[in-house]
Amino acid sequence: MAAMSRESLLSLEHLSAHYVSQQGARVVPAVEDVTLRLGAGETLGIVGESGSGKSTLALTIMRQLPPAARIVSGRMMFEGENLLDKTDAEMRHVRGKRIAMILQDPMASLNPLFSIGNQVGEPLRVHEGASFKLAWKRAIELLKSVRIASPETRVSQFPHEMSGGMRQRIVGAIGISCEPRLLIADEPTTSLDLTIQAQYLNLLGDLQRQYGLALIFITHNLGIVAKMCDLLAVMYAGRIVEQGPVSRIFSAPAHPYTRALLGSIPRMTDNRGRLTAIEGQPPDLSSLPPGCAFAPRCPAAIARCRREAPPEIAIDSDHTARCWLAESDSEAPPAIGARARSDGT
Amino acid sequence: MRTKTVIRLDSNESAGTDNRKPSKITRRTAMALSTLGIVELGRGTAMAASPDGQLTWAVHVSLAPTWFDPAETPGIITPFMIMYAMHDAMVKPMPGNAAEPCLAESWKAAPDKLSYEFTVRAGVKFHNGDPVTAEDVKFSFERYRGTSAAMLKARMKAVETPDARTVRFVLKEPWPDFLTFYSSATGAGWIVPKKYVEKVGDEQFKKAPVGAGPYRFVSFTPGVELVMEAFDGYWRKMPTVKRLVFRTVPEEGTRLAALKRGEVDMAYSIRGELAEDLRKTPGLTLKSVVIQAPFWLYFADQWDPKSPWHDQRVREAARLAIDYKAVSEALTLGYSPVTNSIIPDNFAFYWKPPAAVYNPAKAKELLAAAGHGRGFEAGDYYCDTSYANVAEAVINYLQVAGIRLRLRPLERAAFFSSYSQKKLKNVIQGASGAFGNAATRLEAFAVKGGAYTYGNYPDIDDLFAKQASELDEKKRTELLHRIQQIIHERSVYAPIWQLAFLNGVGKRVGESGLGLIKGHAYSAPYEDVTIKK
Amino acid sequence: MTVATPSLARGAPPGRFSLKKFRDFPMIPMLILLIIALVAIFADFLAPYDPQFGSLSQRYRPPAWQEGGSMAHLLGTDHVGRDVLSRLIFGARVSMIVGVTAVLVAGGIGTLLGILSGYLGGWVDQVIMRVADAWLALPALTFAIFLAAIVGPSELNIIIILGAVYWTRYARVIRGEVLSLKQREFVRLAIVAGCPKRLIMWRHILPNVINSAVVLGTLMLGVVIVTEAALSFLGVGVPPPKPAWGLMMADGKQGLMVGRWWLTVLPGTCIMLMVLSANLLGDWLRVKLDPQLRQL
Amino acid sequence: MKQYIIRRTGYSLLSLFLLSLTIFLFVRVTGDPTSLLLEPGASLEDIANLRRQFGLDQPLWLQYWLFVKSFLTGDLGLSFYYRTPVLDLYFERLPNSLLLAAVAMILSLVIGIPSGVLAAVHVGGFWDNAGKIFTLLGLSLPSFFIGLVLILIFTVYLGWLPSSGAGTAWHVVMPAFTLGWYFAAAHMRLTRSSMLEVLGSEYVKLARLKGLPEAMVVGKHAFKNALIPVITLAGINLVVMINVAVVVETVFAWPGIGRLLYEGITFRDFPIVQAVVVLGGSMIILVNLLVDILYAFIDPRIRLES
Repeated sequence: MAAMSRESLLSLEHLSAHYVSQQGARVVPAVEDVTLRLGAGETLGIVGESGSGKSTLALTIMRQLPPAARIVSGRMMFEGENLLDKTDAEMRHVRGKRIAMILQDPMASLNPLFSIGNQVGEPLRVHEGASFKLAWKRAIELLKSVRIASPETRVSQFPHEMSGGMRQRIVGAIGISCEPRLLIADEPTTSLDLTIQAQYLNLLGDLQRQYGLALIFITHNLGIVAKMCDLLAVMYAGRIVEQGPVSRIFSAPAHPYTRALLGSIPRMTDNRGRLTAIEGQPPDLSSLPPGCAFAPRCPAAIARCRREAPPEIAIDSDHTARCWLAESDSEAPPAIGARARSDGT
Repeated sequence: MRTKTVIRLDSNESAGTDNRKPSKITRRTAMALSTLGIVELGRGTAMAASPDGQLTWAVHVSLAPTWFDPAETPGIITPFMIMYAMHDAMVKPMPGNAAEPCLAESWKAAPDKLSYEFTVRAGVKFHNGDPVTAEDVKFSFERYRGTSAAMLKARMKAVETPDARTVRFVLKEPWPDFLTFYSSATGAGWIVPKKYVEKVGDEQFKKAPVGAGPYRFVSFTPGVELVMEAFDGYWRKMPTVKRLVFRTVPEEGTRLAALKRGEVDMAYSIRGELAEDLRKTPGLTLKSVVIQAPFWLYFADQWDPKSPWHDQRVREAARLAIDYKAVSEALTLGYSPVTNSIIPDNFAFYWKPPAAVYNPAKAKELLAAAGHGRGFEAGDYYCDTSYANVAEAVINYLQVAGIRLRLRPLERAAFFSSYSQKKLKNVIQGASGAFGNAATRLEAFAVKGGAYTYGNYPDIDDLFAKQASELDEKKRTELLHRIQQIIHERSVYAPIWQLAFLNGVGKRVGESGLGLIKGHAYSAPYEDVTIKK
Repeated sequence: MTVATPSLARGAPPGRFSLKKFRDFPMIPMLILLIIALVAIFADFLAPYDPQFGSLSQRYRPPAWQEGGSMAHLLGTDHVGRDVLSRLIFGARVSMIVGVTAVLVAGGIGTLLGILSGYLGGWVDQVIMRVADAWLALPALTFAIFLAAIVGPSELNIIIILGAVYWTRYARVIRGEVLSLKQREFVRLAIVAGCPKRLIMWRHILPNVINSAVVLGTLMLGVVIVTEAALSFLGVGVPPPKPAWGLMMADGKQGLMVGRWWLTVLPGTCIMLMVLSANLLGDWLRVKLDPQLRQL
Repeated sequence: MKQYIIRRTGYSLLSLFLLSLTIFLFVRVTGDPTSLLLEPGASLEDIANLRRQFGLDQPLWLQYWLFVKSFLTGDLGLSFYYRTPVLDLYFERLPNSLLLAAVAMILSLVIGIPSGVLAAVHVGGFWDNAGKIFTLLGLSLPSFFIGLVLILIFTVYLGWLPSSGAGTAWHVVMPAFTLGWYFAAAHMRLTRSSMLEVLGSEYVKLARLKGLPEAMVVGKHAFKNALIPVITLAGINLVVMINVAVVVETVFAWPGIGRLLYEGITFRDFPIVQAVVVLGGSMIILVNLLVDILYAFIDPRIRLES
């Protein structure tokens, strides 16, 4: 499972993206100093609470941040090219063709005014210059590959005529239409019900194998991570606080935050599972405390945590954590997990 | 009054449309001269030139096709704007003469005043070439259904046509006002061609009217414009302007702008500030016409003993408190004469009251004497919204004197229906431009049962009843003068002014025709209107 | 002014990073409205003259800084010699009262009928919406003249007219809102729980549409005041000599041609400032309270 | 869809009935036409005569019945003021009104929609602010003021454009601009806000993530969606134009329906008022119907509704 390829498809180095108010008075570090590597065909899960910067990170990779946000530093290597060096026009040809992204709300992701075929075939027409007719034909095939029944009729229908699960699969079809190397899925299953969710995850897995895709999963749901991912990155307050192979982290989480998360894994029966099991509120990104952002909520925090923000500390060759406690290896107080569990129902 | 420069059209070189037969012209000219005996003879022959050019009026109201048919003349002045062009009357007000023979060559009343005999002018033709005959006169009278039609017909025993040029109106009993009604207060004396009307019917007649006036109908677009062309067979004289165009432009400022740019040659009703601007603009002239529309304050509560207005001193104080001249100066550049009467000064039986006085000190004295030394709440002041500016000025003066009124402007329709339904109270700012004479006005506004009379004085009613049956002109005049005097003395009304209608005249216009006929608001007679050469 | 990325800001749960903090409160518009309101309240103390009376001898004085003007009449005088400044000051009161009350009337009727129509549906909905249609077809002016004729001209009359003319806009917008609210869970829950209709409308629906009504109200304020001016132009607005900005413009319109600009430009500026401020505030409120609200 | 249209039409007829009854009663309660067609001081006899001519001496219910009957037979009677068939007057003015409304509407959309899109794409930028100022000027200046200023500039000072009337293309310019400005503002505002909302939507985000060129994102995905409320508003605004047009038509002496109505009201010309309002109402209903159908055409969600 955790077979890391030496060749990395995507590698982010010290990437930071900030929201800047118009006067430049206030800066919100939505993504701060993120370093990540992802090999071809691998699956990375990114987890974190709402507002931890997961989605911003995804949009940063797509270079599709809202106007108020800027990428302030770092490098973003994709297939050997620094995406940050690309012009907007060049970047446009990466989007949708080499890196595709699926948004979380399938109901809202499809334009209500255009037929399914039109929307599924659109990337092909734009990126590969396919004719409308050809794109239409290809759209039918794509619908078939995402297991939509009777794609020939569905293709000329409109989004409102589809169920939620179908729409999500159509969004998936759009994502893979140009056979990208990397697919980013931003909470792709939150709005689906359980059975559909499972089907959809299987579908994504199949597609990944079929097309050799690398996948980035952004989710709240650690269950999904366990099922789908090779690698895991845990985000908190814009930073990756811990990353490494899923199995490693699940068995030996190094960061108190990760531990708390694991302690509050929602059962698969709870499809709404939000990670709310940790005491206190997520921090206000525009006024972060000087030290570790998690320190105010951290049951194991020491004085140093409040003074100094910890760097990424290597625990293993491919397992890092931003925690001073991780320096002295894993001597995490077991109480945390237990306590979080008792709170988290 | 002004017949001087009417015929300034010796333009033989006028745009080569001279295809007239000289004989015809001479005959017509001769006719005109023989009957009128005015206009310079020598110049008359120079009229051989054909009418030329076009004059355009910017009119403040929408023209209605009913105005093309004299039979439907409502009792308002505006239709006469068109009728003077398209039609002609047996007798009508003309420059210098309130009852000038037109289609009638002459008339005479029988000694018993029970019949009037008119002689139709010889050789007069309608626009379609038919001659004007006694039959047409009779037909027009009988067909007439406008204002006062019922009364006219009720008093008429018969209309006889002994021959083609003679019409005799036989009355049931003597009626001193017959000629007033026949000549100016109604459209009954305006003649339409019987044959044509009978042929085409009333509806079609309004669409393509034919008359005996100086201009014939060309085209009409409701709400937009009316075009007329000179009628070369007009008996009085050949019109000098080929085309007349009347364009409706409701907004005052726009009319002035159109005049300034030369889109129109005359603009009706340019008031107040715009009139000042007009006066200052080189090339444009301001032409004021005093019309038969006096304005007044009516003290509706004067018959209510509990009202402060019951006290004659209070009413008099109100009259003294207003500086009418200043109001006229402010709103009509002083052109509206302060006549101090509710009867137009051009009406028959008009009594000239003493000049109005502005004496605020005296007004205060009177009020103090009446027990209102510190002023009083005088109630509401009703007016037609379109004349709220007059009201604002007047109310200011009354306020200074201590008579505190609340202005209640009502939209025109609502104002007049409430006024006549006697729903208003306290003080009413009224006005009327109705045709008639002093007697007809008094009947409506001062005598018991009048449409706009809120209360009555028995002595006035008595006098009025007497004059109605008085055949002797002189005695009747006396009686009517007496009534007007009483009204003045009791301060039944506080007359404000007699409205001046201010108009703009552009540089191309020679004779505008404005003010030629006393009391008439619009350009007339049109055959006298000229373009400057 | 705003770093608007509605997609991120909308529906953000508390505590989540939010762009709302970047949206500056529209200080200047608020200040202008506040000043107008204060002027309206304290008009009696501020105005140097009686706004309804003047002297013909003082008419058409230009503003003080122009040739012929004097400090006695800082902003000049009008056609009957009334002090323009005083009229503007009292005009603030009249315009404010007329504007705000008319908006409240329209808002009140419209919101009520909108809720009834949207929530009850069925024949109630049909009747209300058909009446609204018929109403829409009856031009405001027609209505204004008729009402002026029935009730007699007064500010109250204008308020009724404007309220009666504009309620349909509220009704439509609010009805739409209610229709979508009806599908929301808390309403469904209340229905399932057997909550009486009246209570649901009062407790659950009304509080949720009030935002839209408020936003619409700020935007309508300008429309109402400009409509008042149009009515005055046609002679059926606020009756003279009461000072209202719209009436002042209509009264002074002829002055434009003869260089008496202050008679129209000054009240026009007041109207503009008020409309501008109300709209900016409305825009801000709209984004703040209810980004879904698009109508008008 | 067919059923939907039929039902919609049925309800519309109900509105029409309500409207006709309202206007019929209103116009009668508020004034007497005879008092306006005769000078004050006219004899009672003349007034009675005129009332008889107009049929005002009949009982109200009979008058209403005659009005409805005449409406159904397509003969709307004679105007009191013009004594001309009302229908003739109406159709004489209608082309002018439609011309003015059409030019003004096109002007307002041509100005309003692109500037709204521009403002939405550059929120807070120059175009947005320029648009806002433009918007608010159009919204906050009474149209008679704009009209007179235009006349002052273009007729009196420059002498370029005719002050008033109809006939040539030049005549349409000032009235259409005056009328169009107000609506350009409204359309710009709505385009802007609706565009902003659509630009923030998930499907636009997805369209961007698909790597579509910005022009296509804005022009295809956002614009078409943002247009729906604008079209709805434009439909309603066509109606509102009749109201505002009264002032514009008065200032520019434009011979349209608005002025016909205004004059009809001021003269209490019952047949004209009734005809204009009811015919106008029918037109509004037709427009609303067309808008609904157009809406259903653009937005496939509605097609399935019925």
